[in-house]
Amino acid sequence: MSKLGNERKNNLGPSQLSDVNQPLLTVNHITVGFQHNGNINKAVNDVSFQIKEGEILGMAGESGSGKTITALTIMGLLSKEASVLGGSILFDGKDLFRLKPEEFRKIKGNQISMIFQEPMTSLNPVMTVGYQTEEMLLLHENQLKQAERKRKTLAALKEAGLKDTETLYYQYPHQLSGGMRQRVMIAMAMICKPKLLIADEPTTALDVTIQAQILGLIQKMNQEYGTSVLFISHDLAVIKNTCTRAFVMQEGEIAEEGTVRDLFNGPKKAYTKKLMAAIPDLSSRKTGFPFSDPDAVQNGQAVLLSGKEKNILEVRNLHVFYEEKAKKLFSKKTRKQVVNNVSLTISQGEILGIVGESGSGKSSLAKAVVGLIDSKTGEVILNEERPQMVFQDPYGSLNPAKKVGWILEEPLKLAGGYSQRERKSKVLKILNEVGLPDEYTERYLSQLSGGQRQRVAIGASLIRNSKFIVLDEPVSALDVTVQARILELLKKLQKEYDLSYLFISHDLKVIYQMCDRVCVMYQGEIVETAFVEELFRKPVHPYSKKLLEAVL
Amino acid sequence: GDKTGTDDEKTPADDMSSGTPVNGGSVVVGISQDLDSLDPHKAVAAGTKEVLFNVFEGLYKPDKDGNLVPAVAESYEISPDGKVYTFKLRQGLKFHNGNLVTADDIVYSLKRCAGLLDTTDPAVVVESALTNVSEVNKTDETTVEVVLKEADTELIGFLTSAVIPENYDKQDTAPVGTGPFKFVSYTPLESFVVEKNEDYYVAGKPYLDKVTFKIEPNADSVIMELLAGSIDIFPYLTDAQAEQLKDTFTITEGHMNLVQGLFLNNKAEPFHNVKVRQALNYAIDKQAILDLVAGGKGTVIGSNMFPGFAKYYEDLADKYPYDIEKAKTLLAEAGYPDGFTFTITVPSNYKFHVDTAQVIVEQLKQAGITARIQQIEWASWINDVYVGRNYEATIIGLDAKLAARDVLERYNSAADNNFVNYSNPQYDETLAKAIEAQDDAEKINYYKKLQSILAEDAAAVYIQDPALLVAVNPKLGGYTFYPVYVLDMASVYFKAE
Amino acid sequence: MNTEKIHYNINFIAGLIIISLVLFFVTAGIFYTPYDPNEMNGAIKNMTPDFAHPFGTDNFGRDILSRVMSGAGTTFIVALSTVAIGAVMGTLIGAVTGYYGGFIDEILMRVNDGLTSFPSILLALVFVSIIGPGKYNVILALGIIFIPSFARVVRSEYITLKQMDFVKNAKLMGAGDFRIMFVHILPNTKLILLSSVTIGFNNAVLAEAGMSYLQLGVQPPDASLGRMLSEAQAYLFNAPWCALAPGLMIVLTVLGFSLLNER
Amino acid sequence: MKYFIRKLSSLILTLLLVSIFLFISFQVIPGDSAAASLGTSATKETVEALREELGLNRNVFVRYFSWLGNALCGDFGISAQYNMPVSLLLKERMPVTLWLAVLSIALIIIISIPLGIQSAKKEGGVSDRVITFLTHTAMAVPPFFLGIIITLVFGLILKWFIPGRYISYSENPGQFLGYMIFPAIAIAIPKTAMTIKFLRSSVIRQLKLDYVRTARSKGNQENVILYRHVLKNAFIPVITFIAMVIADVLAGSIIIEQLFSLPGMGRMLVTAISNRDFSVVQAIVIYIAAVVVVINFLVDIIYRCIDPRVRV
Ligand SMILES: Nc1ncnc2c1ncn2[C@@H]1O[C@H](COP(=O)(O)OP(=O)(O)OP(=O)(O)O)[C@@H](O)[C@H]1O
Ligand SMILES: Nc1ncnc2c1ncn2[C@@H]1O[C@H](COP(=O)(O)OP(=O)(O)OP(=O)(O)O)[C@@H](O)[C@H]1O
Ligand SMILES: [Mg+2]
Ligand SMILES: [Mg+2]
Repeated sequence: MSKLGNERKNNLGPSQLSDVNQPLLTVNHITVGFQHNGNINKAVNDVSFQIKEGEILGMAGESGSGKTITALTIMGLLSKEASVLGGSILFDGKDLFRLKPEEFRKIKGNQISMIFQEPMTSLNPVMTVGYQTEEMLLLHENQLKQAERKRKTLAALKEAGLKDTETLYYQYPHQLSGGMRQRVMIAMAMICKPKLLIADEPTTALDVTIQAQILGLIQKMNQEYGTSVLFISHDLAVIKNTCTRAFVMQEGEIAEEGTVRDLFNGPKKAYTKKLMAAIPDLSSRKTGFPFSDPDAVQNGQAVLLSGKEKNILEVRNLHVFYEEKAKKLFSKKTRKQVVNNVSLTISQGEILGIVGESGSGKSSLAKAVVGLIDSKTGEVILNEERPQMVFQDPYGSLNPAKKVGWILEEPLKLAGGYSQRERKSKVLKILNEVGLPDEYTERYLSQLSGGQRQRVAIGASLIRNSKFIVLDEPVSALDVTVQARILELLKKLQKEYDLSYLFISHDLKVIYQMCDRVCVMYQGEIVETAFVEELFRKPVHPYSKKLLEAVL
Repeated sequence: GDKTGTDDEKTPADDMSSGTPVNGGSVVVGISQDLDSLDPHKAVAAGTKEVLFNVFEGLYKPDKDGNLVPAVAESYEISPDGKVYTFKLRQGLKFHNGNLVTADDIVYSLKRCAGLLDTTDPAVVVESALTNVSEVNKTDETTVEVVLKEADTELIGFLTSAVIPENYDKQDTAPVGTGPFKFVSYTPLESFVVEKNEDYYVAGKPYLDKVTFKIEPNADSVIMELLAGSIDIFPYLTDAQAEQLKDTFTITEGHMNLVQGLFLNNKAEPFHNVKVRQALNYAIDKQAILDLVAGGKGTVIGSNMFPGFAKYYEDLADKYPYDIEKAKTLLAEAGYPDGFTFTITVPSNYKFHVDTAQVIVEQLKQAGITARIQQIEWASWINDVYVGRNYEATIIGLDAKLAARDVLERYNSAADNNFVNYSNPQYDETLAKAIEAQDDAEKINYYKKLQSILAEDAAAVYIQDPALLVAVNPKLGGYTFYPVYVLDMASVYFKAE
Repeated sequence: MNTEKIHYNINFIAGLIIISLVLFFVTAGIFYTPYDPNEMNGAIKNMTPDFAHPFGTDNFGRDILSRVMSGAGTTFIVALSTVAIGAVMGTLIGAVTGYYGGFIDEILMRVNDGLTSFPSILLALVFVSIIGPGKYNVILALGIIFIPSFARVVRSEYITLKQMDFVKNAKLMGAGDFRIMFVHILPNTKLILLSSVTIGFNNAVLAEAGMSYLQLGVQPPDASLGRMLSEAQAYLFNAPWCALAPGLMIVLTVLGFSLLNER
Repeated sequence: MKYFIRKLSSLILTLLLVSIFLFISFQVIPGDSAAASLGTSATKETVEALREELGLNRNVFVRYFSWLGNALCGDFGISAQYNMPVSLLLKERMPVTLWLAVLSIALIIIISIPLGIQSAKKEGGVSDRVITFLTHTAMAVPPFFLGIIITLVFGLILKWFIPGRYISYSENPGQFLGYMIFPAIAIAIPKTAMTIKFLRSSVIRQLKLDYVRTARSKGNQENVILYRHVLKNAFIPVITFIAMVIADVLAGSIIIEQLFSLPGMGRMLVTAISNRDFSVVQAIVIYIAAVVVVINFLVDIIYRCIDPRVRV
């Protein structure tokens, strides 16, 4: 990793609000660039901020605006391709760029730790979850006895909202759902009670109830141990609830900063205003907020559906199970049922939402529906030969050895019937529609931000106009502006081509905005299916109630 | 198994015999081939026979001058008609197992070699000369009589075959003989170990207590081991190796007693044409071959006889001097004015022959002849070339017993081992006369004539009798060259300090 | 900071230079050699390198430089085609077995095992017996001998990679098995495959020398690097330079190639 | 258990296949043990007689099945050349090859892992450059050169061992191993170079993955990351490679055994092939095939252990 931040500017950060608390972290004019065909793209440009002890600082911003890169720069974890072009970072009075690697290493994990944005790929695939978490203790609290370590690990996992931690301890990342992995990351980052926690989109894969629990946990740590937090999120509502101060990034620079209240009430910069305006609101649906307008349900929605005769998908009594590999060689494999007797239908042109607890089997259901899981029983009748799917983990589901352009072109090649020119122009079109510039065709996935990857995945699934698309948390990593744009695009295409979606999201606002009907999943079963308005107004199952309460 | 020889006029052992012999000590001798059988009657590889020479003896055995001297027998007589050989046994001779050698043992041994036993073991190699034996009789306890079908005065050269105890069936795992050394152990791929036979009838011999023949197929590791002192004696050094060892070892030079030649299939196009064969002889510069592959060592020959066999040797080395123009003329006469193309099949395990082939290919280019080299595995060579006679040309070295007949008989048109497919009625006739001849001078005359016929007919391109370079630990003395292919350890001794 | 990038460039450029030199050398060897590579001269046997013979002469007085120039071409053709056969067939087999698993895997892998355990000498003998001797059938024989190792390595890659979500995604997009195996997965094995190819190239050069002893391949007096190297073995002490030029050539080529493909 | 039985039956199938193929090969190649053992004293008649005696003239199927029948009873027949039961002959070669293999494999693993990792860790750095150059050179050096150089340096110059000396295991196990170490080095060097190269590529690929970043964020030492986190992942393709190497050395290194005058299986095999000593060849090849199959079977199991995602 390259360090070059020696030229210190004289003013110590832009923060005007200097109160009694000492700054724990001071970021001074850092600039980070990537070399691209000879010229340098600055992903982070002259960014400065401070985090005081015991403060939770929010960082919001457009997808691709440099949030993750900033965080990684603080952690000293930039990839080789990145180079720090200037600036300095002071942590606890120490200049991180000038620290010896060994000293810096000792700080990592112990004093500063980070929750990475992409939990799916950030865990070691060949190590048990338990070990990976416990490793933190091994490294930084090695006075602990083994039993004690395990106890602490299990406790931390539990605190992060994970259940059955005793089993979990011996499981491998691939056996976990997206949200579970994210919580493992969280547990891992918090277990040593660091002075500074950098949380990069820590709740993207979590349903509202657990999200609330995690946010509570962060706040608790903040209060009990004085942990400072750099809280990166595209979810402004979360930032509003969690942070006192926040800043907004745009194109690598800080667009605006201030107290949360100021930002939300009186955004000054145009971009911030746009951001605030784009917050999807349960009321943004045609007839306003359902809770205040009970009649809205009647309003054509039911009619629209009842008339539908043609089903694009019919699932009957679907069971999905995983073979758990035996711990010992040659001993019997065990089966774990994760989707239990699920039946549902989606009619042509319908968007069916699935919400549910993290780990309840949503992704498994989705994969089973499109035929990616063999170990299932029951019936799946799908009237589309080529269903498409946006995987919950966009990074893992796209070919790392290929460039974005190729990835987007591939579905067209497979569909056939397009000339090379047509393909190229379609690729550029969809790329623009998901909000990425043309030159991204030449990038590898590893050179994109989390949100950008997600958009590529969406683009790839949309490009061949499949009649049925499964979208597994498609916008979880997107900031509101981009999210709005994507949702609009999805809607537009759905209308234009009469597409059907199976739309999985933990974000009820998005669900509300997008879906016609919603299934609520809980522990592998669909506990409730209802028209979206109906559900929001009058949830029946206790879990549904809990979910909706958490939003309000 | 392509080496052996004759007698050796240069007596290179002179410097070796200096120093006073001391009794005792053990010596490691490197040999390059594993033994093919411990049963002396089954062994065919020359490399095996040279080792077994130390363990077994025949009725007679060769000495270093190429004479046959009494061994198990004390003396013999040939009947005037040349059909009955009568042997007198050496008294009190014992086998290694302590038993006395009886006339029965001898009858058994001879019958076994001649294929006259009631139950024959097909693995026993029957010498073609011995098929002439019609019966072997015990006259009394110390006399044995060999009766022939036809007169043959040279048979004694073939009666060097080992004498072994009658009805002893472990010959191929625990051989028992009468030689100067007793068998101790044999480990395949590793070694053959013998120890001193205390009862040996020659007084004072052998000197050494123990000899280990170490099987060492890799020429490069041999050098290492010689330099490290793990091997005391190693024959068949290459010229380059000898050069390298000359400071630390005594390098002695003898003859391999081989006829190395480019053998041509006389029945194959275009070699059925004598002019082509002669052309080849003119087109190959034998001295140049010696220079290039053997550092100039070795003796150029012109027919199928090695100079070491001086009595019968006819010097024909200058028969075909190197002369490209002549070669070209002959080729044109034969109808190949633009030359032709042929393949030389060489056994790949003999680097010496492969190297020779390389030089020949280059030389033949001058005469417009294109030769290609095809290396072939030894077993395939035996099968395809030697037995199958399915080849155009090959390079090999031919060895022979201590009998001129053995050397020349393979050109008899009916001979089993006439792998060159040579056929000349005049030759056959002359050979028959040679064998029958009672008078030595007459015999020699015929044999010399045979050589001339071969040379005239250019049955093959006879190249050389290669030099035999032996590295001997300077502490040792008595290493003796034989005109046949043997490694006589009985004469080797440690010199007194 | 940017030093890494410069390093890659240096590697690449160095590789390029080396390979160009080698190729130039080989191509030049087709049209011109300072001496006739097979011409013998007893007067200059085993001469140390000097102006007239920059790499010395061998035990037949042949110019080593000329022999390397003419031999390198043969060696490259043999080694490259051998590796090509091994890599292509091996990748094919490895991909199919790794990707499908099950019965096909079991059968093909056992055949593979059989082939691995079969002594190459014997295989070579069988080859000559069946297709007869010929200069380039060594390529076929060696190629076949090289298949199992490639197949094994590729298979292991496929076993891991086929589990990945991107493969599942490709399936959804309608990519056929063949396309998934060779268009989607294969590029991800690039790094490992390239290592195998480099290693294979090396082995092929040396194996070719071994094969020419067994009636297969280039027969003397024609030169090939492997042959020269193994012939030099006998003169390692007297004339070590005999090994130098062919050895250097092999090392340079392999080094050049792997520098080239290092990014 | 079912898995085990399946693997066992496929092992047997492989051995059967190999033995049939070998048998056919011996039909195809020129020469047989009769001609080979008679050498230049062979004539058509003597060869015929010996063939008859050795049973080489019997019907092909009869011969194969009688061999098979005996082999199934553990009797691999008598060596045509050595006139000894094959099993006895091989029993003495086995420890040589086995120990040679064990030593060289140990060397390969001990050397290649740290060097491969070191080289990948400092990709493009000086140590990487040096290691890369050395590995490529080592790979390009033919084994016999290495053998000669090792003998020269350690045997003749340093006198750490006496070239050509071989002390059998039964004689003195300690000295036996002492003499084995040098040939083992000669075998190990090129293979180590290959393993390094392989491991390096694999580690470099892994180092680009996100989980490494996570491991760094925890404050792991770079070496710990490499050995604890990366190695296991990176080893997946390398294990296959090492398995091939192991099978290779267990089959006996012909050249090295010859150079160091070790009476091992490799040398035996070559000799037996050139003598057309069918039963010996058959036994050795069956042994090699069994080794290969078993090792590959173990590799599959190791995959399962290392990579939890893999279902083999
Ligand atoms: N290896 C790379 N090479 C080139 N550009 C890169 C690389 N990594 C990231 N970038 C670019 O840097 C910019 C900032 O990326 P970063 O990951 O910080 O975005 P982000 O703000 O975290 O976005 P998101 O909310 O989508 O995660 C993006 O435009 C991205 O394309
Ligand atoms: N490959 C697997 N092997 C074993 N168990 C698995 C595997 N994949 C998922 N599971 C288990 O199946 C259950 C459901 O997982 P799934 O990924 O379907 O959840 P989800 O509803 O998508 O959750 P999230 O919202 O967190 O993504 C979880 O308990 C998980 O541990
Ligand atoms: Mg990000
Ligand atoms: Mg999920």
